[in-house]
Amino acid sequence: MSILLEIQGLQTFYGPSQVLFNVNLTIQEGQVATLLGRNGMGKTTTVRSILGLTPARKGLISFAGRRIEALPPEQIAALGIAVVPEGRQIFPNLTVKENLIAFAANRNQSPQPWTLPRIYEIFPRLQERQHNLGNQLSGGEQQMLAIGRALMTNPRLLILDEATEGLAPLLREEIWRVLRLLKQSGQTILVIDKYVERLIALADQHTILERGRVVWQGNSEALGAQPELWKRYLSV
Amino acid sequence: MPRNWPIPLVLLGLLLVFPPIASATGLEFYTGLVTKIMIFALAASSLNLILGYGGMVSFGHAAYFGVGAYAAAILAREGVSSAWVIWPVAMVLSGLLAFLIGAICLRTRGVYFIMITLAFAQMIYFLVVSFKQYGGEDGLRARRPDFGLFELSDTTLYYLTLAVLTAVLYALYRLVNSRFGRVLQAIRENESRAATIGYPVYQFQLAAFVIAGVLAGLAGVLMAHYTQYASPNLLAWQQSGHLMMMVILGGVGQFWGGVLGAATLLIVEEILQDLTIYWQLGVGLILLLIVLFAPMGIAGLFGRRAR
Amino acid sequence: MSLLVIEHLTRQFGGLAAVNDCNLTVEPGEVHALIGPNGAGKTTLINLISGVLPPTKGRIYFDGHDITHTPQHQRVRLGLARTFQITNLFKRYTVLENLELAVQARSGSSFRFWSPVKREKGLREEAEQIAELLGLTARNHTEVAQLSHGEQRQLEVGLALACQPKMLLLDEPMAGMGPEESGRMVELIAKLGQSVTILLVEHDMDAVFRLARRISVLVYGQVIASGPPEEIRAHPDVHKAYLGDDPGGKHA
Amino acid sequence: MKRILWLMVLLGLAGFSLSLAQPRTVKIGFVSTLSGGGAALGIDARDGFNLAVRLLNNQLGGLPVEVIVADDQQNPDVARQAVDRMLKRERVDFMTGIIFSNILLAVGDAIFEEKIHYISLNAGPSEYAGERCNPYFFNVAWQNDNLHEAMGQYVNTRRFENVFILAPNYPAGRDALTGFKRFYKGKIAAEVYNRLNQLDFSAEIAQIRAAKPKAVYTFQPGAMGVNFIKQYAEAGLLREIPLFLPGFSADADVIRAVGRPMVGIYNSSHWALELNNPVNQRFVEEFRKAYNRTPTLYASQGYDAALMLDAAIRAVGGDVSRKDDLRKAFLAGFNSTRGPLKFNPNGYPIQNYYLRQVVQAPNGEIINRLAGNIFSNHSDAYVSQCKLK
Amino acid sequence: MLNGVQFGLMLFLLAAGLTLVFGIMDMINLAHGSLYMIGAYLTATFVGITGVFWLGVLLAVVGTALIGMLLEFSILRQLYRRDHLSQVLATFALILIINEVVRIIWGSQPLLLSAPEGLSGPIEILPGLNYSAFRLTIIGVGLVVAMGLFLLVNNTRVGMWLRAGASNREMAQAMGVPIKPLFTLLFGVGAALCAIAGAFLGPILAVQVGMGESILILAFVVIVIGGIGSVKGALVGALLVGIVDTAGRAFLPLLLSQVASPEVASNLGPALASILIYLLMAVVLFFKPQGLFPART
Ligand SMILES: Nc1ncnc2c1ncn2[C@@H]1O[C@H](COP(=O)(O)OP(=O)(O)OP(=O)(O)O)[C@@H](O)[C@H]1O
Ligand SMILES: Nc1ncnc2c1ncn2[C@@H]1O[C@H](COP(=O)(O)OP(=O)(O)OP(=O)(O)O)[C@@H](O)[C@H]1O
Ligand SMILES: CC(C)C[C@H](N)C(=O)O
Ligand SMILES: [Mg+2]
Ligand SMILES: [Mg+2]
Repeated sequence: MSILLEIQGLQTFYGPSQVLFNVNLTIQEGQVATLLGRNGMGKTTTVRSILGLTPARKGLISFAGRRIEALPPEQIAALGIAVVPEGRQIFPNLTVKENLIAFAANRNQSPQPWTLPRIYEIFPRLQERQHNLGNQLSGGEQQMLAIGRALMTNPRLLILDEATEGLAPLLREEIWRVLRLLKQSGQTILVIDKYVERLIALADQHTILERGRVVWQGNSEALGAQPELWKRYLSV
Repeated sequence: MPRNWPIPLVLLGLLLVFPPIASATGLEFYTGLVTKIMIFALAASSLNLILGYGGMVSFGHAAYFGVGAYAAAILAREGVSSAWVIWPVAMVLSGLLAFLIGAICLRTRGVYFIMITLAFAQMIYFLVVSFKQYGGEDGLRARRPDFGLFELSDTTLYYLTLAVLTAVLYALYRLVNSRFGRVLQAIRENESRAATIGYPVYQFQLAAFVIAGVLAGLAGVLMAHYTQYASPNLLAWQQSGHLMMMVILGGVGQFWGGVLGAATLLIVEEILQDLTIYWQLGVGLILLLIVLFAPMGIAGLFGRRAR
Repeated sequence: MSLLVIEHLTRQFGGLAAVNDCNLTVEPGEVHALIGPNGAGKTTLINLISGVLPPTKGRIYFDGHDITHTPQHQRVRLGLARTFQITNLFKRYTVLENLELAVQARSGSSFRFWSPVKREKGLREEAEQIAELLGLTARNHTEVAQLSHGEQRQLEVGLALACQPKMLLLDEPMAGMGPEESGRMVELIAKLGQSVTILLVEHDMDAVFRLARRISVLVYGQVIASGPPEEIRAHPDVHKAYLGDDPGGKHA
Repeated sequence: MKRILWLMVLLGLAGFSLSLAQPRTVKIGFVSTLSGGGAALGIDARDGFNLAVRLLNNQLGGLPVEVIVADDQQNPDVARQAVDRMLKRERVDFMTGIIFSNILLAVGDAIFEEKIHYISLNAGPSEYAGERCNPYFFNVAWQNDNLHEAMGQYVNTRRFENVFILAPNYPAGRDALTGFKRFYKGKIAAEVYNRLNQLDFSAEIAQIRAAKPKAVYTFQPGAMGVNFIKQYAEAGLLREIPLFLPGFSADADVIRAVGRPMVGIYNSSHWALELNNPVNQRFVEEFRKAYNRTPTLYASQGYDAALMLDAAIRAVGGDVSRKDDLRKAFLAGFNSTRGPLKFNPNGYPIQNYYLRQVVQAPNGEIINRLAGNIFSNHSDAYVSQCKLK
Repeated sequence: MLNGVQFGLMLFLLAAGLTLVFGIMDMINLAHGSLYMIGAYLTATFVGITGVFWLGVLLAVVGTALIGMLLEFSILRQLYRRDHLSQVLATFALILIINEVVRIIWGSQPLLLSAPEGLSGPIEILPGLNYSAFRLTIIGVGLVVAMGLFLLVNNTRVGMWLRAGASNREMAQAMGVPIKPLFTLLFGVGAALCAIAGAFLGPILAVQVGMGESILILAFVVIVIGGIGSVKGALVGALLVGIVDTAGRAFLPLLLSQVASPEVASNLGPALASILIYLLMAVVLFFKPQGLFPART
């Protein structure tokens, strides 16, 4: 297994205020990794730095052997990173179908890429609403669309930032099932979510952030065995 | 008065002594210029009320301005010479017009609002142009009215305008800090939330629209007195645009925005016109620099935060 | 007498009936949860009740009044206040200013053009009380845009509270909140539930089962079941359409 | 706020230095249309005026002259501001230059009230010819109706029935059709007014086609004329229905723009290139030399305006404060490009009106040729309503 | 009628560019009319130099597109993030600047531009009905461009990217869309459309300073009636406005003269005709506050 994403000494600022302090993170090809931490600890910011949306002020990020910390977001995306962003951010002025096909690609060179029919298969609701504009969807439907949109680019690294927010219980289960399938097919994933038990079952390695610093890193077994960690850093 | 109240007071003092000094030094022309600036300051401030404080980007504000001027001119033409009749009638008329137009236009939002206010202003423009008995495209001469108390010369008009501007600005200052003013600004900030906490958004907006219309009408009356003429240009869309430029330049939703914008734009135009026939190039460059480097307009440069 | 009665309410978006011949009653004093799959029409229903959208068909009665065609602001006057699924605040105002605005809306006419509103002590004091109730006092003078997501969600509820409503419509108040903040919100709602009638839309089943005295299940715009929590938990259709085998689940 | 104070101080200084202007020069305020669709007219008039001043050694009536030029952009408001500046700030002694009647009407009263003589070199509205005639107003060119009267007379004698007449809806446009109808006695197919500064005439051309007239008469000043004729030709109507024009819409400027389709068109004028008098010959020759183009009637009018001022200022011995004597001197007339020119009490001239035809000269150049005389010593129709002596 | 269509299609060319820039890039560009003017001036100049109409048009279109892109690159780019009012002020300033620059380069007299030789005459489209060949060409060009644009915006991925980028720039980038060059390009396309309109209206109207402003208002009316951001809306709106305006001017005075004296008719007629399009807009907005084809925003 080779390293797909490597972050070293990442420091990120919003204007004058520093949010990330020396974050290190390594994800192997085919692994599922998580970022954990309470509200406002810097999880989303880490993602934004990877994507080039809030570029790192210091530190290096390499993806598939290429330095990317100075690249513009569109080039990073083209290398094969896709995100299901916090707050969905679907395109309101594109139809559901357009939201899905506009960015379709096979950046992963996957033999069985995600296609429109496959997305509709897991989210039948999207097919029903396919000619509606993005902003005419309910909150949960928008969430499904955001997931579908990211899958359609067949990324080498899929990032899910609170992808289950606002989804009904049944659907939430569906998402976990899909993630398991993805993992089986070798997809590399970085997940942020609040359902820790689910994450332990799914992921290989975990990183806990506290005020922009990595305070713990380890595998599922270790995390599962240390409920005091949960209490301390995740207040569960 | 705002924190920096001494500045307006000093300015007021200077304006009070300006005409005698100007005529002593043979610069009566500038008394006229300052009168004009004050009239536009009044009109721009009225627009700033709805555009800046109310978030209603009206692209038809010249309509009320022009209707005020025309009301004055037409009444004068029909033999009404008392300002005590002309002023109220003109203000009521422009207010009424603002009410009708506002009532319809406030159904729309955003650019659609901009364009529908423009549409109504254009209709009024063309209507006025088609009234040949009142000059049509050529405009109408407007004799200065009779105030009873004093003769309306260039100088008394100057002081009258100064008095009106001061009074209106004070009233506006009270207004934007009153309950009404606060709601108006809250609606601009977040209309849907204002409605969900129980404000009848439409009524607030309409009320502000009418107040602005009345004040613009008043400015129009003064304009007619000043030029002794009512021209359809006063209602043309370029005029609305000019007023908008003043407000944006001065500072949208900044209390002194209208005044500063009117003064700056008119003075810059005046100076550059003297220097070169390509003066608009200069005006354009200055405007562009201001937008690029002073996002909150000139008033914003003085450090008061916009809301 | 029921506080809120919805009869044959329908809202059509083009060909889609987001709310479809829906009937629902809410009794005074109860915390009533409204659950259902994504896109079932919950938000649409809240929009209809609060007057953001006009219905295509049907009637809405509140506190004995037919409010089907009553404008939004008058519904607030009658005692019906709501929060938004997507935070909807006066972003560039401080917490207190937000609350004062809401208090002012309720206390006397706002068509007052002359006297400075800043001098009205009453408004300020009441706003401070609400902030205290929310536990936001420390943030009183912070611009809303700088609050954390959770704090904003709390202020969402605060604005509705400032209207002194008889009934609160809460649309996914917990969405996007971490466990800590969720916990605090559940407590707040529980406390409010003692004095105000609440209609709660929420996907967080923990919270729903903790708070609700009655639950209605909306599917394809229609209420398919309505009853006390145990009954709903056991309802086979509800399982199929909504709950799946969600354990209520622990989360981080 | 500080910035404003600062600006005001600056303004004050600027004004002060201006007020130190020296005496003994005549100041002429020349407000004209120098940009937009009517620019060609104003530019020709200005060039004519300047040419005359230059040939008079930069003096008028023996006094050194300062000509202050401003562009009115064919906009009454801009004109009002420019005039205001001329009167109040520059304190000019005479004014001239305005091309368009609506502009003149917007500023006239302000000028007369300051007791400044206005010498119109083009705009000749009927408003100032009749009851509202004014002792401070003179027109060196014509009354607006005149050229159209001449064309009406000519079309009448050619016995065209059913003429379609068209003009812009503004004072001079209305004067134009009034003038035409005063002498044309046949049937009018339709009388249509278009917008001033309109450039697309497809609607009007459609109307003409529908009305099936035997001839068309239209007055369209400046770029409007160019466009009308081009579009009329493009629509194929020029071959079907003859077009008659006043000299305004068929002079050298229009010919330059439209070219060959103009050939054959008849038009009326009070002036022509080949008028045989020394003043005109010098004018035409010097104008061609100075500006390298054929002068138009507007240029001749500008030239004449300067000559008229020259004569009157000379007559009062350079004392331009003697307003009454100045008026007498203006009325007495002067020697113009059209020969000796006399004025009616309303300030409008008494002169001949000619028929011209656009032809292709043997050298290939397309020019206007004198083709006859329509009126001799013709006055305007309003003079009897003017109470001035 | 045909005139209305022809005028409408020209308006469409302008309006389409405007609606693209406005609806898609969410940028109010008042200087759009100035690009139209530049297009006309360049056409006049290049036709003068080359002596071949079509070559002149081509050069002018390319030139205007380049100028447009340069503008975007140097100034407008900084305004995307600003509110609409700043954009209004900035682009208004650009109008003033461009007007004066054009005046300095070309003078304040209108330039002359004639229809190409072959098209300057009438042709018979129906027995007995002559119509200007040049205007017919305009109709053709307008229709072709309309089709092309419609396909580009609605049926291509580039179109989708543009729309996505307009509504959420950051997210579009995160999905891999190169927004900056794309927007510059789009702006160039808008400018090119302006140039086409300028090139073809030049021979009909006059090439002069200020030609952009009056028509700009009409273009705004068109896109608002049509619904901002919708190419189809711009087409329908433009045709409506073109036809209503031309028909109003041709028939209203006639109609009025049946009921009133020619004097009154001629006074009221043109005014009413001018009012008509604004009335049209007001009525459309009254019943459809988002325009006829509510755009997808
Ligand atoms: N645009 C911004 N400007 C300034 N500060 C910001 C901005 N966005 C986030 N922050 C701050 O950065 C810190 C980290 O935020 P981030 O969004 O990365 O947290 P998070 O771990 O994703 O939290 P959550 O679970 O609530 O999504 C927070 O303290 C937040 O207040
Ligand atoms: N403006 C609209 N135009 C068209 N369809 C709409 C519109 N608003 C909502 N819908 C549709 O109506 C249905 C109900 O939406 P609603 O937002 O009420 O769902 P919800 O129950 O709140 O779902 P969620 O739990 O995901 O928030 C959805 O299928 C949605 O796509
Ligand atoms: C001849 C035209 C150009 C001007 C016309 N005589 C007028 O007074 O307006
Ligand atoms: Mg986050
Ligand atoms: Mg919802």
